[in-house]
Amino acid sequence: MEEKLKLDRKLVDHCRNLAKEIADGIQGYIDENTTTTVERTVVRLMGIDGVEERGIEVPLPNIVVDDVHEHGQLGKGIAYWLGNAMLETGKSLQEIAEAVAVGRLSLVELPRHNLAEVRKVLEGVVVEMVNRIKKRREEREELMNKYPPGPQPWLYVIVATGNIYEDVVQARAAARQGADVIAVIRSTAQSLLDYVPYGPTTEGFGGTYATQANFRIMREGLDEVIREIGRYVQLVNYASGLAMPEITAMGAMERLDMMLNDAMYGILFRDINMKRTFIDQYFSRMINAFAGIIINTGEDNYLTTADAVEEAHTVLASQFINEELARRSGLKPDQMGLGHAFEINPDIEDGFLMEVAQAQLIRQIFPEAPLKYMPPTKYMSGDIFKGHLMDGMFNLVSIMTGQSIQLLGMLTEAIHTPFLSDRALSIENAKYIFNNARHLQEEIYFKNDGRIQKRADRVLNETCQMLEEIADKGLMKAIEEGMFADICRSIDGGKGADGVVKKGNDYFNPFMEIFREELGI
Amino acid sequence: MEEKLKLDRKLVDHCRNLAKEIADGIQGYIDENTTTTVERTVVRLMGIDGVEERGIEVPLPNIVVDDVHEHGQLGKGIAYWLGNAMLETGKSLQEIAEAVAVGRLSLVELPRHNLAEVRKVLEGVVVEMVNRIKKRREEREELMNKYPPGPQPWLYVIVATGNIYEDVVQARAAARQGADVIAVIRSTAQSLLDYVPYGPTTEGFGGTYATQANFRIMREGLDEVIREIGRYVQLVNYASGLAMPEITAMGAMERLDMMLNDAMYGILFRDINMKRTFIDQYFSRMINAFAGIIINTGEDNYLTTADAVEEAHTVLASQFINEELARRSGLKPDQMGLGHAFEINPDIEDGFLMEVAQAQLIRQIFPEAPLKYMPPTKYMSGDIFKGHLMDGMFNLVSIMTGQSIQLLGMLTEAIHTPFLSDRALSIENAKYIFNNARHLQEEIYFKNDGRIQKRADRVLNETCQMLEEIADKGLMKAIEEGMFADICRSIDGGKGADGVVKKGNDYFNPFMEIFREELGI
Amino acid sequence: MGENTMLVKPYGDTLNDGKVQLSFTLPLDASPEAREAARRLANKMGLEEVDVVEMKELGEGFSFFILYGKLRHSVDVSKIKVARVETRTMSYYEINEYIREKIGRKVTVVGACTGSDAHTVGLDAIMNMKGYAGEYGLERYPEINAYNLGSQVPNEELIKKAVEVNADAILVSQVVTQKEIHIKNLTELVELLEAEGLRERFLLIVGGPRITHELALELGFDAGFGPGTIPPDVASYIVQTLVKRKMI
Amino acid sequence: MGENTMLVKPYGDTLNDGKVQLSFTLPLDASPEAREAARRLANKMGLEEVDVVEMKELGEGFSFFILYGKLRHSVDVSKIKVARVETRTMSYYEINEYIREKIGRKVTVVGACTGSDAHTVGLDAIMNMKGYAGEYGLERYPEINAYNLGSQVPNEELIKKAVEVNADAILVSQVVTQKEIHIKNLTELVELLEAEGLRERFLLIVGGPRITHELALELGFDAGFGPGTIPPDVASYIVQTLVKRKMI
Ligand code: B12
Ligand code: B12
Ligand SMILES: Cc1ncc(COP(=O)(O)O)c(C=O)c1O
Ligand SMILES: Cc1ncc(COP(=O)(O)O)c(C=O)c1O
Repeated sequence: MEEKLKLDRKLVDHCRNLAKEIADGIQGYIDENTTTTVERTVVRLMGIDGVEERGIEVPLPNIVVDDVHEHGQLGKGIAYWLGNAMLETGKSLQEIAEAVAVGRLSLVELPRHNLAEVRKVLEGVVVEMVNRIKKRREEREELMNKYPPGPQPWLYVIVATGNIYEDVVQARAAARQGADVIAVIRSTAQSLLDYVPYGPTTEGFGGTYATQANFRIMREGLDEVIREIGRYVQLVNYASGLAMPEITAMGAMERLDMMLNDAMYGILFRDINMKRTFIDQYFSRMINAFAGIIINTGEDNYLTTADAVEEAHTVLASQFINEELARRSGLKPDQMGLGHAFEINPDIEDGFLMEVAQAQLIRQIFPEAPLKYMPPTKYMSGDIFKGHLMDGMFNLVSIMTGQSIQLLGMLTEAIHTPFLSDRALSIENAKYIFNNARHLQEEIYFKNDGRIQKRADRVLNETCQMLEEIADKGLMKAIEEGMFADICRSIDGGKGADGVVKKGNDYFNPFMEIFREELGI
Repeated sequence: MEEKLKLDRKLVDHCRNLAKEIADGIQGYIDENTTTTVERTVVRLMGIDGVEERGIEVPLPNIVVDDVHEHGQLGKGIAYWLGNAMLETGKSLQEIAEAVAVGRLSLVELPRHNLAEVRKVLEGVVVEMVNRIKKRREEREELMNKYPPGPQPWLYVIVATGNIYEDVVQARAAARQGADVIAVIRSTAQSLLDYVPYGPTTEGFGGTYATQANFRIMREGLDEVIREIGRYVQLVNYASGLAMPEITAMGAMERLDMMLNDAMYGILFRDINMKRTFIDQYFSRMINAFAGIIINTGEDNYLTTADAVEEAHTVLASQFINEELARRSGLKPDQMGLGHAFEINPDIEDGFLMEVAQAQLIRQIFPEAPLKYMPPTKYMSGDIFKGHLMDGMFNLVSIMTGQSIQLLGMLTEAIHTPFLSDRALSIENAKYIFNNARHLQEEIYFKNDGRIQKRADRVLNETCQMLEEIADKGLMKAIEEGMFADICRSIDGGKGADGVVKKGNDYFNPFMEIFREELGI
Repeated sequence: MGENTMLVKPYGDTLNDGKVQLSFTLPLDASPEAREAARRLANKMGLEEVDVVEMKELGEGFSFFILYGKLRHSVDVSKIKVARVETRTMSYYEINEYIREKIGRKVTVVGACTGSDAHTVGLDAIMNMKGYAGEYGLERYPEINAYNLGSQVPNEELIKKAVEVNADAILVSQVVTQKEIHIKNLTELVELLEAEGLRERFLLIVGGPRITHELALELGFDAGFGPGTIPPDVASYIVQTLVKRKMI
Repeated sequence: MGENTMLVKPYGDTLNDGKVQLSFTLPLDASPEAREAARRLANKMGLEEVDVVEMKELGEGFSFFILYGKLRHSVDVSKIKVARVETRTMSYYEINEYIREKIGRKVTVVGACTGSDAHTVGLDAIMNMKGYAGEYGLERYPEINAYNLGSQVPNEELIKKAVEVNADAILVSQVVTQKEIHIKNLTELVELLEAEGLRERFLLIVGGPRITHELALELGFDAGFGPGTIPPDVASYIVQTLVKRKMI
């Protein structure tokens, strides 16, 4: 890739160093704590699944973890308690969980074996899951070899009917129309649920619940079409919210290909406690790293509340931080789908130039990242004709600047979640623009010291300043002060704070150990 | 303007020289002949107007000219006969014409005075008209000073209801929406009429008849809005076809601002005799030159029958010829609205790059011309959403390459002549793109020896070859062989051949004399 | 039809030509029969001379259609009366002056995005310091006490706060309208207020991209504000109505 | 409703949700009343839960509206039978072979854009040497004599030529459809042929962007071809039908 913007490389390096400093500022915290959802993830990775009817359906992982948490004993890690119960009862983990669910067993009440024994008894289960995830990864590689994905920018569309079976129909149709990536949007409320719903679901609201069964149903539906059309179609879901790493684990088991997994989205946009979120994202992203899943970050969201011209640097600053945190979880650059967006007011003179500047800037700074470029949303209106055109300009900027993952804009963005035909028109839009301007990127240069270069320089400079300020005061303080997306969140406020648990000296998490090892962290 | 394409300037000069050679090849013919419509134009310029009911309404200029033509005496020029009649009868020209119309007078039967006397008696009438046209020109300049037109590319839209009163409503609405230029499309059949209809008309087909009354009604309707919105809005009509110079004269009298006035369109697309057309365009364009009217040429039409990738050079070749012929009529470069079009199949890879190449090529070769850029039409379909997007890409190429007059594409191009709302959406489209990418042209460069430059070079080379071939065989022969638009027309075929008249040695046309003098031809 | 009847029809390029564009998807593979089905549906809608200008296969047994036709129906606009917010929008300075002169005390407003709605941008546009479209938000008004409770606020909590701070007006924002959830949320709020005998105590105002004043009245609110609303529209309505209704 | 009834409705994102998009202009200034007029018109069309998502003032007393709604109507597709050209499209080589074998003489066709229509591209696509979409045009077929009369040919002249060259088939192209002019032109051609007792002598074929086979039959033609037609579609139809009808 040619460097079309004459960026000050020293500034870029400086930003990366600042991001390291910033990450260091929270790393200690991450290392010292675990959370209820991290432990539930361990339970799931051990193969425990299912629900117990208690008025509402409560997932076994919640029951098992709560059983220990209520006794203040989660600091040892749930793995210890489960292994201990195996040693003690001789039963399978699933049987143990079911026994806990019906109240026939309480894990902390059993006699305690030492960690070495526990480690030993769990070995088989752990290796089995690690192999299962590896196998999914290989499966993906094989399928991608056999049915190569389309060229980048990949056409990424969402389905959001609320009903998994209806979603499958829409997703398959989209795949046939040319979509490369399908994201199943979640029901509005799900990110605030401190558990993962169970089984196939048909009644989501503005989206469909992320459940393991739904993942499987959609994966199968798409795999069938992949074979017919000879092109691999990637599947995406959302792992932000209170159950972040659990959902990631489910995705790893069911061969999802991408996962929304930002380090700060839940804090800012769902008012989830920040400590909780930082801890959760660390483990969650480790799973994604190991499973070969691309993460999508959510910086685009900043521009739905903040102004895209004034606050462009906050996106870049956050990307540097997200990159550094992802790196610490073992994610490789080619798994970092850093998010940004085309959200400048369409009525601004030369707004198109500024969008080009921003997209090119980010492309150059993260040359290996599969950047995820988000469409205009805020300035979309009931005028679907103008909207379709804005989406076209967005597509053009993408092909001009070499973006990787193109979340397609919908002409009806301001009206409803996408109809089947809206999606088809969007796919047609992107295919037309991408093909018709395929090599435009190679053909054009930007004027030295022109509007585009100056704009990019300015954003980079402001990013640097912002990162300096954050490094200075610490990330948590920065969020408290509303430095991202104009949103303030207090350090101890937000949902899920009570799920944060201080690790004991003897904390045990066999998966984290293996992933760390395999990923070379 | 920067020269972004590294064109071989010698080739360009060579093309211009070839165009001169080609024009020389037909100039003798033009100089030696006149036509019935040229003479009718003289009649009109002398202030004669009106119709005589003869089953259908026959315009007085036709009656007067036919009266002389039937006697084989048109070679002296109708002006002579009219002046002679004035001297002889002492009546006004209008009275004379009316007398001829009712058969009370035959011009050729009157005793003949000498040319000096005739010239003298006509002087007043001629000067009056020349001043009237000058005044129109000044009026335009004043209005444009007071109500400055919008920035280029100008938004040019058509109205085509068939009813002048309905057209006015649509035109005024378009002006308010932001249109800079309004063209009133003519009824399908008009170009084949060997006269100009009379009075306000309400029943055109796919367009509204060009009549002097209609011109006036529309001009007044627009002038009113101009004062309200504080922006000058230009008015356009069509002067191709059998009555070409007459319509031009009417336009000059009614302060039209642009006139479709191609040198070859009628030949190719309306099967009008080529000699007739070459003679007519010479005088017609002289009037436009004098009246300060911008002409629009019709090379865009070639690409509705021929392929825009293969035949791009025919457009450029024709532009060189049109330019040279226009120059000979006294048109200044800033009056030469040379036409070209965005007609490449949208499904071609890198088609956008080729469109950029072509538009930039033409911009560089004709730096002073108010280029008229025509929208996609051939590949527009019932898919109005894709069509709107194609129109957007067309607008983008225009602002990227500095085009001057933008005939806006309509999303319903493949369906019907524009609805009020179609036009509004088109204007919105252009305003958005032009503003949002306002200075893109200044910001980008094309790669040396890249796809864009190579494409432009190739088109220029092919143009040169084509012009060489035409210079070699003569323009008329070239047209016979179908070198333009894949259409063959024989030298003596086509409509209106019988209207060509050999000038006598004593041919007299006072307007041509004055225009030549004033224009320095 | 009365004397003042004024029938209007859609307009393409000639008065009363009735021209309408429509598009929809049918659960049918593309075929001449599917095209005919689309045409017949348009006929049922009252369209004549229907042109199915586009039929596009979408896969999985669906096809998309674009149609044009001439509508038979017309509507009598002389019969249409739509309620609108009648107050005159004053400027920031005028409003504060008006409060000082005619109310003589600060005006208190409480706002929230209620239910599961987390779209705060619209409400913030009206309430936040920095305001919207070049106009300050209510928080900035020296004579207004503004409390913005943010997103996903349960109706109960909103009412509690309004009582607590003795609010003059309650401002509700509703953006998500899927499955008519906004109607449900808004109706619930009115019912709760009525049940507690509090309805008359507050000016009850709702806003959002699909809200009209008409709809607001129907649901039992005092006023509704749609797209394009700026803070002074709302402030002017509040202060003038407080005075008019003698709620001061 | 019979046993085989198959009712379909428009589809947005859920079966039978009836979702439809429409747009039109009304001769009204933008106002809440105009918006309501748009909504009522949509109601008359059978739409429920109508959302007027856009109202844009166009000037001179007009406004443009974009709407979404749920259609009440459905259509029974089991009842729809549409005539189609039933012949199998053969290749260039097959067709020439078929003529040599089954007809044993050259086939003659005459084509024209009739009336005031000057759009020759469609007819040329079918007839010209160089053809269309990678397929040779009829002029190229060794076993076909093709005469392309070009644009704006009066019906009388077309018939004269067809008689003169003893044509097997007449090909008419009609692109302009404003004020239903194509219907007028096509009807006139059939009437002229019938008046002269020539109707049965030729296969009568029409094509154009708004032509369907169904419409062609209605107008008294033998076949109609719409957008996307390629030369072998037409040639196959002609030769197979000549054989079937024993017109050889
Ligand atoms: C920004 C945005 C978001 C942001 C919200 C950030 C935030 N803090 O607000 C984020 C990314 C978080 C988000 C999330 C979701 N969103 Co959202 N979002 C939008 C978007 C792009 C813009 C909305 C906006 O900010 N408009 C700008 C403001 C200024 O306009 P406004 O709200 O109309 O406000 C004006 C007036 O209406 C009025 N007004 C508004 N409120 C009030 C109140 C009072 C009292 C008054 C007087 C006036 C007033 O004044 C304002 C100024 O003029 C729209 C699409 C669009 N372009 O409209 C989708 C949209 C609203 N979202 C939608 C959906 C479905 C969601 C999700 C449910 C998706 C999901 N499954 O996860 C989530 C969950 C959110 C939730 N729980 O509510 C849908 C709603 C569909 C529908 N009709 O029901 C939309 C239309 C997008 C779509 N096509 O799918 N979203
Ligand atoms: C090219 C074109 C022109 C060219 C024509 C050049 C030429 N020699 O043909 C020029 C620039 C001269 C022109 C002029 C006009 N045009 Co024109 N033109 C078009 C355009 C852009 C493309 C048509 C085309 O070539 N399509 C490509 C061919 C391959 O497609 P097709 O015709 O559908 O043909 C296929 C099938 O239908 C079928 N088929 C067609 N004919 C036949 C015949 C047989 C026997 C068979 C078997 C099959 C068959 O097979 C073909 C191949 O698949 C259309 C807009 C559009 N995008 O459709 C407007 C359009 C058709 N024109 C239109 C108009 C109004 C005019 C004018 C009247 C405008 C004016 N007032 O001056 C003039 C006058 C023309 C006249 N007297 O008829 C309107 C018609 C509106 C309507 N529905 O009535 C259109 C739709 C544009 C618009 N929105 O206003 N036009
Ligand atoms: C990074 C990220 N995570 C998650 C979501 C989805 O929101 P929720 O977590 O509320 O389902 C988004 C929204 O676009 C996002 O950008
Ligand atoms: C140069 C030129 N003259 C005239 C016309 C209009 O056609 P007609 O002369 O048939 O009205 C066109 C059509 O676009 C044109 O390009």
